[in-house]
Amino acid sequence: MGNVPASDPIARLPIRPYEPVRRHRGWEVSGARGTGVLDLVDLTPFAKMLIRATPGSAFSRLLACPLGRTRHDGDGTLVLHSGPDEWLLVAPAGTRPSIVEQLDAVGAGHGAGDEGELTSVLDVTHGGFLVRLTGADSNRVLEKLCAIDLSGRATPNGSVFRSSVARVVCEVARDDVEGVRSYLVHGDRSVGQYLFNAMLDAGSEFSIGVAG
Amino acid sequence: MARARRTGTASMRLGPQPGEVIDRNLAYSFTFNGAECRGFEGDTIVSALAAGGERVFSRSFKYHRPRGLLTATFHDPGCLLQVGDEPNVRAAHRKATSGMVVRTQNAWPSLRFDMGAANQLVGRFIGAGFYYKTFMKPQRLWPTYEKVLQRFASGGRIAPGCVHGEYDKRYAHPDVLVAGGGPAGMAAAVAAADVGADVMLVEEEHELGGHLRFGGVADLRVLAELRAAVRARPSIEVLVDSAVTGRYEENWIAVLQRGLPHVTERLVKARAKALVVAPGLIERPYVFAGNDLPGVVLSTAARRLVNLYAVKPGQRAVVFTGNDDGLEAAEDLGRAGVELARVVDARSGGELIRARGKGRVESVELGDGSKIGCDLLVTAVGWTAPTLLLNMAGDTPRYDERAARFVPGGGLPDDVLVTGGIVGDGPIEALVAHGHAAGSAAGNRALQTGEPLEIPLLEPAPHPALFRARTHGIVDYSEDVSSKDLIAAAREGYDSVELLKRYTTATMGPSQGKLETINTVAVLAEATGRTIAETGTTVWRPPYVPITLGALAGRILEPVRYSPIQPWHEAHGAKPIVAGQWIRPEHYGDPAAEVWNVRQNVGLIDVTPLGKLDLRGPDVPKLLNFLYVNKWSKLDVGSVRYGLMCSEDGVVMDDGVTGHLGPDHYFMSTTSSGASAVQEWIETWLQTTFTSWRVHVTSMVSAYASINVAGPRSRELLARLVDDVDLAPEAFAYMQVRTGTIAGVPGCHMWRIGFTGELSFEVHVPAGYGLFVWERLLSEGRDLGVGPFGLEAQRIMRLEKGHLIVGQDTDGVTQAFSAGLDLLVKLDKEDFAGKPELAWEHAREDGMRLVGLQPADANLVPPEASQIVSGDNMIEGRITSARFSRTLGRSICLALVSARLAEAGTSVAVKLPDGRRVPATVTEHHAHLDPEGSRLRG
Amino acid sequence: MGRGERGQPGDRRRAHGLLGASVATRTASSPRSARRPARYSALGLLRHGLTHEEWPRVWRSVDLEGTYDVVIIGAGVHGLATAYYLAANHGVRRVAVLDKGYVGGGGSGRNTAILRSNYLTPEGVRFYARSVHLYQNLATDLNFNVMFAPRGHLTLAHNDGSLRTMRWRAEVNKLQGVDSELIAPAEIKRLVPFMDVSEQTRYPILGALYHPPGGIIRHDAVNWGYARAADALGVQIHQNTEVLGIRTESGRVTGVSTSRGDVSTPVVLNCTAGWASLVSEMAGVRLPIITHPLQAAVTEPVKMFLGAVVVSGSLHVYVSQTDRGELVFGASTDPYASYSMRGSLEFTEELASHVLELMPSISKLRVLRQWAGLCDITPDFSPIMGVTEVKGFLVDVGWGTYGFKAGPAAGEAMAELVATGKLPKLIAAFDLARFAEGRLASERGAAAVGH
Amino acid sequence: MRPPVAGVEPAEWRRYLYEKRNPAGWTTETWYHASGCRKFFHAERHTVTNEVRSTRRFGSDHVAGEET
Repeated sequence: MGNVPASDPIARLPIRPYEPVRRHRGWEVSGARGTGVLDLVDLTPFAKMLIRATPGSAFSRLLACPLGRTRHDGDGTLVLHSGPDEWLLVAPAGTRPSIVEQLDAVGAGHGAGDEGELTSVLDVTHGGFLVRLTGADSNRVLEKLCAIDLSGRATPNGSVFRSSVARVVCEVARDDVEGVRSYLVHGDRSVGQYLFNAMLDAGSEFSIGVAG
Repeated sequence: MARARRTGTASMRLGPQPGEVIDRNLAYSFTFNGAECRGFEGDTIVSALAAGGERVFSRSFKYHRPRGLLTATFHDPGCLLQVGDEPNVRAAHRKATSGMVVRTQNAWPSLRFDMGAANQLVGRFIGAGFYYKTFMKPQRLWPTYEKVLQRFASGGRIAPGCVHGEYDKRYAHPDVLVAGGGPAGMAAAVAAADVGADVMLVEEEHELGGHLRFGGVADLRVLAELRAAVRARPSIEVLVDSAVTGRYEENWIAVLQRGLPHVTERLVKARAKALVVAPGLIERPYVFAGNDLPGVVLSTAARRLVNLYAVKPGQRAVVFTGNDDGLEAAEDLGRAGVELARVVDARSGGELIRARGKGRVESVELGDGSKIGCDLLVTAVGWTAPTLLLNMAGDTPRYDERAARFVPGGGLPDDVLVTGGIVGDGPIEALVAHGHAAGSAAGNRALQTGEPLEIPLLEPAPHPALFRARTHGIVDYSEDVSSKDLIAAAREGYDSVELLKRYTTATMGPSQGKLETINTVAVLAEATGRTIAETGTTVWRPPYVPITLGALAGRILEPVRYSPIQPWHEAHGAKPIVAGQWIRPEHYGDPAAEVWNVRQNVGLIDVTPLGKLDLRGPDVPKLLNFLYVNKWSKLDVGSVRYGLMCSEDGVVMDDGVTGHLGPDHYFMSTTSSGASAVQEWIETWLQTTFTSWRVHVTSMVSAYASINVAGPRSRELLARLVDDVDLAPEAFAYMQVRTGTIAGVPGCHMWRIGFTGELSFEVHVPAGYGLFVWERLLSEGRDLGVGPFGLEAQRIMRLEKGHLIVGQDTDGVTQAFSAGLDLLVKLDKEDFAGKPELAWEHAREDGMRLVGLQPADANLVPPEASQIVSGDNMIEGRITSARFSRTLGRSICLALVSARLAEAGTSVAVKLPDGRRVPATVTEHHAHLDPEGSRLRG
Repeated sequence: MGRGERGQPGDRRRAHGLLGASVATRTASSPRSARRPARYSALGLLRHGLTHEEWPRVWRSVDLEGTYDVVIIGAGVHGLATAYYLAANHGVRRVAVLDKGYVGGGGSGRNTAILRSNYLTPEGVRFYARSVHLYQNLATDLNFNVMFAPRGHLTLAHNDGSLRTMRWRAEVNKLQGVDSELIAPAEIKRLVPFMDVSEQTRYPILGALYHPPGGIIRHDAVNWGYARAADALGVQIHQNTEVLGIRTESGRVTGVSTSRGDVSTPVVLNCTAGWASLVSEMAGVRLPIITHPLQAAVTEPVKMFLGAVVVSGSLHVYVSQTDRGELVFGASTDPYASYSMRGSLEFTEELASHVLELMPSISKLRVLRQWAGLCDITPDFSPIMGVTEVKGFLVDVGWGTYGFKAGPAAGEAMAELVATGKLPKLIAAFDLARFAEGRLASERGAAAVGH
Repeated sequence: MRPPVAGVEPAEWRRYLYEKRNPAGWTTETWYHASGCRKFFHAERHTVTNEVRSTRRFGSDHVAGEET
C-alpha cells in the first residue's frame, strides 16, 4: 500500500479484489475474468442511495416502482423497492441518479419541514456491498443460502426481496443480463467478505468464478 | 475355524435373478473384523457378507446374544456396524464399497467369543429396570457401578481425529412433495406432475419401487412402467437414498439426501404446497422364544435377499405366515433352492411355539408339537404403519381391529394427503389408482386448480392379530427387552405406554420403535386386559431416520464482520479479539506502551463497530428527550451531548453521544454491542407508541470507518490533513462536531469527544476510504510519534478516566443512580423511558453504587469480579473493572458496592480468587486521572 | 420496601396456620397409616429372580376421595417431592397429587437431567446447593436408584465478558461453600479431549467455570422414587386426573373440581410447569409468567467419550453423555411464547452447528430423537414460591429451565411452609410479592451480562 | 399499555412491566420483522399449534398481504 499522494484518495472494496487489481473511478477493483459459466462480480463502487418515504406520498409516486419490484430508470439507475417505505437506487459509480435531483427539486432530502410527508435521501454507497451473481445455476447457489422461493413463478425477473442470505439480511434482486439468470445481492459492507466467501463455497459444485 | 465359518467357503450367492440390483461384472473386496470379504456393485454391506455365509453381525445390547439380519432394511436392528470412523452405520442399507473397513460394534473382545454374553446366564436377575432397584448403597460407589454398566453401552466409536465431512443444505419449494417412492408414491408423483405441479419424489431406498422391487415378474413389469412414467416427466425431481425425516408447521419438510457426489449428506428443507404421505408399511417381527436367533428373518427380508441380492438365506427353512406375502416368500425360497421343511399358515390354525439353537436357529417347535430341524425361520405376521408424518401433521392414527394395525385417523389438514399401503391393501392396480387420485388432488390443492377429486376407497384387508406366541421372546431387539420384562413392568405399575417405554426403554433404541412399538403396545394390552385401541400408541417423534450432526449443521454459517481497516490490522500483527460478530484488534503487541504513546503523543484506534444511527425529521428532539434520561431540548447545530439510556425498569441499557449535524438531522452513536438493540428499541417506540412522530432512523455503522485520533498531539496531526475545518480550540470546542474533508476525502464527520480522556477527535470517514485515511494519518504523523492502539489500551485509558462500560460496570439490574450517574438523570423532565423507576430509586437509599476503588497495595490488580465482603463474608459488592495504570503507577478499579460503603474514603475488604482478603479505598471520583477533564478540553 | 414489611403477611399466616387446627388434629390420628413397600436391593433382585415372585406395585391406584388436607396439582418432581416431604417430615398424609397425565410426564420427564448449584446470586446458590445435597442422598432416602453421577460441570466462556461472569459466579459460589473454579483451556482439554480449544475457532474458548459436584441423574427414576416413597407413606397419586377448576370462598380455597369429580380441601398447591399461569388463573391469581418451549434432542449411543457436562451460553447449547452412550442436548428456550411441544427443525440445525463448533470430530454422530417441554419464564429468571392473595392457594412455579434441579429443595421448603405456615428462609427471596414491590432477584444480572 | 407516568403507582407500573398475557389458544400479538422490513405488525397466532391465521400492519385492522 505505502504512501499515497493526498490529491488522489483510493476507495477500497469490502471484498479483497482478485488479481489483477486496477483502478476504476477512485476504487481499487479486480480485473479478473470469470468463467463465463457462473460469475460473481463485486459491484460495490456503484452509487447507492436510500430513499425513505411514506408509501403513496408524492415522493413515492415519483419513484414509480411497486413494492417487491425493480425498475430500470432512463439514466441507468436501478430502482429497488425492497421495504414498505424504502427504495434503494443503484447507479453507475460516481453518478448521481436523476431521481435524486428531482427529489431535491421538490424539497425532499434532509426530511421535510414541519408540514408534509417526511422523506429522507441517504447516500449509502459506502455502507453496503453489492455483488452480482450471473449464470444459469445462480439460483441453485442462492437456494443453498436463502429460504426464499427463487422459481420464476414466485420471484420472476424484476422482483426484489429482503431476506436472510447465509444468515445475513440482504436485498436480493432478480435482474437478468441478456436473458441469463442474474441476481444482485446488497447488504451491510462489514459482512461483504464473509458473504462473498459463503457464495463462492456454495457455488463450488457449479464451477463458480470471480470476475472484475 | 471362526474365520472359515465367517467368510464361508460355500458361497450363498445364487445365479442371476430377474430383479437383482447387483452388477456381477463389478466385484471388489472389503474387510469385516479384519477378514477379507467380496461383494458386487449394488450389494449392501450385509448382503455381501450374507453372500459370503456370514450370519452374525452384532451382539445384543444387554445379554450380548448373537444377532443376525432380521429385516434386511435400513431399520435392521442387528446390522449396525462401524465403518471406518463412522459409528452405527445401517449395514443392511449402506452399499459396500471397495476397501471399506467394517467392524462389529458391540462385541468384546470378539464377535465369536463375547464376555458380555455371560449376562445371558444372569438374565433372569437383571430384567428391565433392574438397576433402579440396586447399586444404591453406598451412594458414593454409584460412579463405580456406573463404569461397569457403561461397558455395555451399545453403539460404535468416534475418534477425536474424526474428520468433519462435507455437508450441505438446500431450500426447495416444490408444489407437491411425495414421501415414499413405492407404487402409490410414484403414481401420485406422476399424477401431480400431469396437473402441472413441480414435484419432489423422495425414496428411502436406492431405487424407486418399494415392495415391487423384490416382488415377482408381474410386479417388476408394473415397476418398469411406473419408473418410465416418472422418468418421462422432467417436472418430477427424484431423490433416492433420501428420507423425509419430518413434517413441521405449514408443510415445512426436512429431507435427508444421502450418497451425493459432492457431499456426504445434504439436508433439503422444502416448503411444499401439498404433501403426499406414502411410506408403505413395515413388516413387524413376531414375539416368541428364540425370535432373535440368527436365522430368524422376516418374509420381506428373505425376499430382498433372494430377489435383490441373489443371496440364499439358508439351506432348510420353516415359514410361519398369517398372510399371502409369507407364501410368496416361500415360493421365492423354493425357487432359490432352499428346502422348505414346513410352511405353517396361522390362518388355518398353524402355530409357532419357539425356535431353538446355539448362536443360530437349529430347530423350530410348532403348535402340533412337531420339532423341525432348520437353519432358517421366516415369519410373516403382519404390518406396522409408519405414522410419523401423520402424527406431525396433527392426525391421530386409529387402531383397526380387523387389519390388526394402525391406520390414518382422518385428522389431516387439507394440504396433507396419504396413500399406499399405510391407507389400505389391495391389488397393485388399486394401490396405483389410489396413488394417482391422491397425486392429482395434491396437485390441484397446490395449484389451487381443478375440482375436488373423489379418491377411491382403499380398505385395509383383514389380518389375524399375531403379536406374541404362547412363549415369551424379544420385543425390542436394540434394547434387549422381552415380553416378560414388559409384563413384569406393567404389573409393577408402569402400566401406561409412556411409563412402560421409559421404564423398560422399549422402543427407545436406534430404530425408534419402528419394529417394536406395536408389539410393545400389544403386550401391554395383554398384561392390563385392555384392548390395543384402549392402550393406544406412543407418539412417533422426529426425525424418521437419524440425521448426522454434520448434515443438520450443513456449511457452518457464522457471519463475521470486518472494519475497512482490517487488512492493515492483519498486516501489522494485531492480536484479534472476537467482539460479537466483529473481529477487532485487541492490541498490536504492548497495550501499556500504546497507552503511554497516546498519553504522551498521539494514537489511532479503529472504532468502526460503534453503533451509528442517522436520525432525520422534525421530531428527533422529542425522541431524544424520551430515550435519554438527560435533557435534549436545546442542542445547537454542531453540538454534541453524552446521553444515557435506560429501559422502562430503570436499568441502564446503553450510552453514547449524539450530535446535531443540521436542520432536522442528528447522528447518534451507541455502544458496539448495543447497536442493533438500540435501533430496535427506537423503532419500537416510533412504530408502536409515538406513531405520529416523524423520524427516520437508519443504521450507518458500516457506512463510515470510525477512527479515534487521541492524544495531546491529535489536533496537530489532524490539522495536517484537514484544511476546510478550523480545528482551533476556540473554533472547535470539546463536545462539538464538524463535517469536512480529510486527506482529500469529503463528507467526513469529526467529533471532539474522548472516551480515553485525552484530547481527541473521532473521525467518521466514508467506509471505502477508511483504510486510505488511516494510512495517511500514520504516514503524516510519523514525526509526531503516532501509532495505533487497540481495545485493551482503550480499556485501560477509559478506566483511568473512570468512564463506565455498560454491561461490565453495570449489570442486568443496575439502575441509573446505582451507576453513579446521578447528575445526568433529570427527574424534572415530564417523561422519559424508565422515569418512574428512577424516581423511586432516587427516593431509596439502598441498593448498589458504582465507585472508583484503589487497592492499598498499588501493585495489586484484583481480578475483575473479585467480591467485596464484610467481616462475616457477606457479599457487599464486586470489582467490575481493574487494570494497572502505568500512567499513575498503580492499580485502578471500578466497583459496585452497597450504597452504605459508597462514601469516598471508605475502606473495604476485597476477597481475591486465591482466597486472600486485601484492603481497598473508595475514591472520590470514578476518574483516577484528570477528574476535572483538562486534558479533554485541551 | 424494607424486609420488615414483607414479614407481616407471614406473621398473619402463622396465626392461622395453613392447614387449620381441625385438619392438624385429624392428621395426627390419620386412618391412613404408612404401608411397608418391599425394599429394593441386590438381594431382593436375586430372590425375585430365583422365585419369579412379582414385585409389588411401585405406587397404588386408588379411587379419588372427597376430602384431602392438601391437594397438589402436578405429579412432577416438585409436586411429588412436596407430597413426600409433607408426609415424611411433617406427618401430613391426607395428600392427593393430581396430574392430567402420567407421573413425570411433563417437564420432569422432558428435561436434560443436569444438576448443579453454581448460580450467581447467594440466595440462588444456597437454594440449589441444598437441592444438590438432597439429590446426593436421594437414592438411599427413597430406596430407589436415581443414578446421580457427579461427572463435573463445565460452563464455557467465549469472550471476556462471559469470562468475567464465570469468575463472578465462582467467587459467589465459593463464598457459599460451593465448589466452583475458573479453569483455563488446557484444563478444559484435559477434562474433555474432544473439545476444540484452539484460538482459530469462530468463538474461541477462553476458559470455563468448572463445578465438580455438578452432574447428571436419571430424571424418571427421581419422579418414580418420590412417587413410590410418598405412596408408601399414604399419599395418593392420581394420574389422568385433570383439574378443571379451583373453588374459593371469600378469598380462601375450598376445593378443586377435576375430570374425576370434586374434591374439598383447604390447601391447593400449584406445582405445574408450562400450565402454571393457566392453573393459577383458576384461582384468580395472575402470575408474571410467559411460557416458552424448551427443546432437547438425543443422539444414537456411542461408546463413552464425554465425561463432564458441557454448557456454552454463547453458543446456546449444553450436552452430556448418558450411561447408555447417548449424547443428550439442550439449548436455550424458543424465542417466542408457545405451548407447542412439537420440536422444530431449526432447533436441531442450530444445535448441530453449535455443538460442532465445540467438538468438530463428532459430526458423524446421528440425532435420534427430538422433543420439547414447556418452561414458565419469569421477568427475573427466578422461581415464584409461596403464598398468594388467595388464602390456601400456594404456588411453586416459574422455574424456567431450572425446575428439575430444584425439585427436592423446593419440595422440602414448600412442605415446611404448608405444614408450619412459616416461610422458610431458603425461599424468602422468591415470593410473588417481589414483582409489585420491585425487588427482582438478580439472577438476571448474569442473564444480561450474557454467558 | 404504558400508563401515564405522572403520579403512577408502583403496583400499576410493575403490572405494566411484568404482567404479560399468557393465553393458550388464539391470540393477537405484535411482532417485529427483524430480518426483513424492520416493521412491527400484528399476527393472530394459536399458541398451542403456532398456526398463524392473519397478519396486518401495526395499528391497522385490515389484513395485510405477504410480510416480506
